[in-house]
Amino acid sequence: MLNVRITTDAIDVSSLLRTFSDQDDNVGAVVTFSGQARGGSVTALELEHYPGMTEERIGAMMRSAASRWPVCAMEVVHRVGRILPRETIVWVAASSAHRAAAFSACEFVMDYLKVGAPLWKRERDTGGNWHWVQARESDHERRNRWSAGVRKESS
Amino acid sequence: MLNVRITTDAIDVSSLLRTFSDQDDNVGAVVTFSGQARGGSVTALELEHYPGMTEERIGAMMRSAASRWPVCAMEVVHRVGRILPRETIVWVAASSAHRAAAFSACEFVMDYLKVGAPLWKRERDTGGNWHWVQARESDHERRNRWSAGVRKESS
Amino acid sequence: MKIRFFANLRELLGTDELDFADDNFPSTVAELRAQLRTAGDEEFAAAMADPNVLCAVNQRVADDAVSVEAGDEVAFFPPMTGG
Amino acid sequence: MKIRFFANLRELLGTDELDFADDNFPSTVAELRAQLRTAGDEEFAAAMADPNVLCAVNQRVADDAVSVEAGDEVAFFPPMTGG
Repeated sequence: MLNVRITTDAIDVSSLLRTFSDQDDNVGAVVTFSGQARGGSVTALELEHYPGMTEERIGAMMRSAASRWPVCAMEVVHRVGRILPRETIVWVAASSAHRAAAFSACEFVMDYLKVGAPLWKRERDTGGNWHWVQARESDHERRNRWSAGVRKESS
Repeated sequence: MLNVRITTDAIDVSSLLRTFSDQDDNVGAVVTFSGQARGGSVTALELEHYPGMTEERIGAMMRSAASRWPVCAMEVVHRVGRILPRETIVWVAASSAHRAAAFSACEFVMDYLKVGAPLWKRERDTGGNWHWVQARESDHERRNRWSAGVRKESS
Repeated sequence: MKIRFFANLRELLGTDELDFADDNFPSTVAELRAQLRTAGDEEFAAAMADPNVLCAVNQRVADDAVSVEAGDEVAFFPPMTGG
Repeated sequence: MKIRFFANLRELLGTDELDFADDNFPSTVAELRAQLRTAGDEEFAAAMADPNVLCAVNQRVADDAVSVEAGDEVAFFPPMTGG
């Protein structure tokens, strides 16, 4: 079961994990990722997306993960709109009989989502000015690991 | 902050995630792993451990992870005693500024825990008989990936 | 036919979509890119000239050679920065 | 001095620890392994003879060459299967 949702509401990871973990007897491993807004020099984020295409692209990433590893279920919830420090931006969960598949599928979807889902982020600085976040080369490198056959250990 | 706990009580992953995610402004990524008992031919598990050494060994694994990747916090909760299908056996959480470190630290600790923490598992079959679970070579291979410098992609 | 814009392109253009006469089609992504530079001010033209700007045709990222027909859903946007 | 046993070794021995006279020490992990085979029945002896059985001295896994003194905390157990 693959599920994707884009929402302007706050994401409650605790509640999502409760629901996601309540599955069939074959699940032996659940891996989750939550990305949250950091504070410091950034006082707020604003996320914009391409409705329809975002869900379609993330769905395709999950199907690709499910074809590579034997996952039982996957879920992605991505928030858009105004997001404050400590609030959750994105949630990715993957379950499987064994941990290797769950870890790989979760990280794979997250790495693809960062560079391949039509979402754009801008940050508000302490002076109240907004700046578009630039795509990072390192995110492309992480995505490309998955097609190289060998995953270099991250340092 | 590194935290380890061995418990005979049921593990509520939802509640653990709520507490773990409530951290400082520097956290941008939280990765969690929950291992749960599968059903089918196994009707119950029983986990035995070496009190003191278990906590010490898992603590050492978390310190090792924290020295390899810039994690903000890590937590391991491992249940012992009788465990029924769908119940959680182990919880591992790692937070960091960025996702690469959180994913690696969480998976590293889980891979080491499987083969290097003094815990032993037996399973009850549908006939009511108990069998000690044998260590799996694949778990040792997964652990050894981390010392090889290159992490092979799991298939 | 409408063409959609996201993020800094939307902001610079002051709107999230442009009406583009159907007799501009069939065309290619490359031709649309060139034509659209004059749709806004100089800053918008400069942004559109950035080779990193992506085009999606019918919600799939499409390179410059892809052909575009009237009725297709077309959008331009900068590199994606979700998650 | 007490020696602890876990999992199938504990079960086969019928107890989770054995009192071992202090004048058996100093010794080595290898010597203890050999001596302990006679502490239980034949099934226990066979289990102890398995080279995969691990020994921990003061809560650290120790190979056969490690020396053991009276007062050390010593335990034997099969390969670990947590998680």
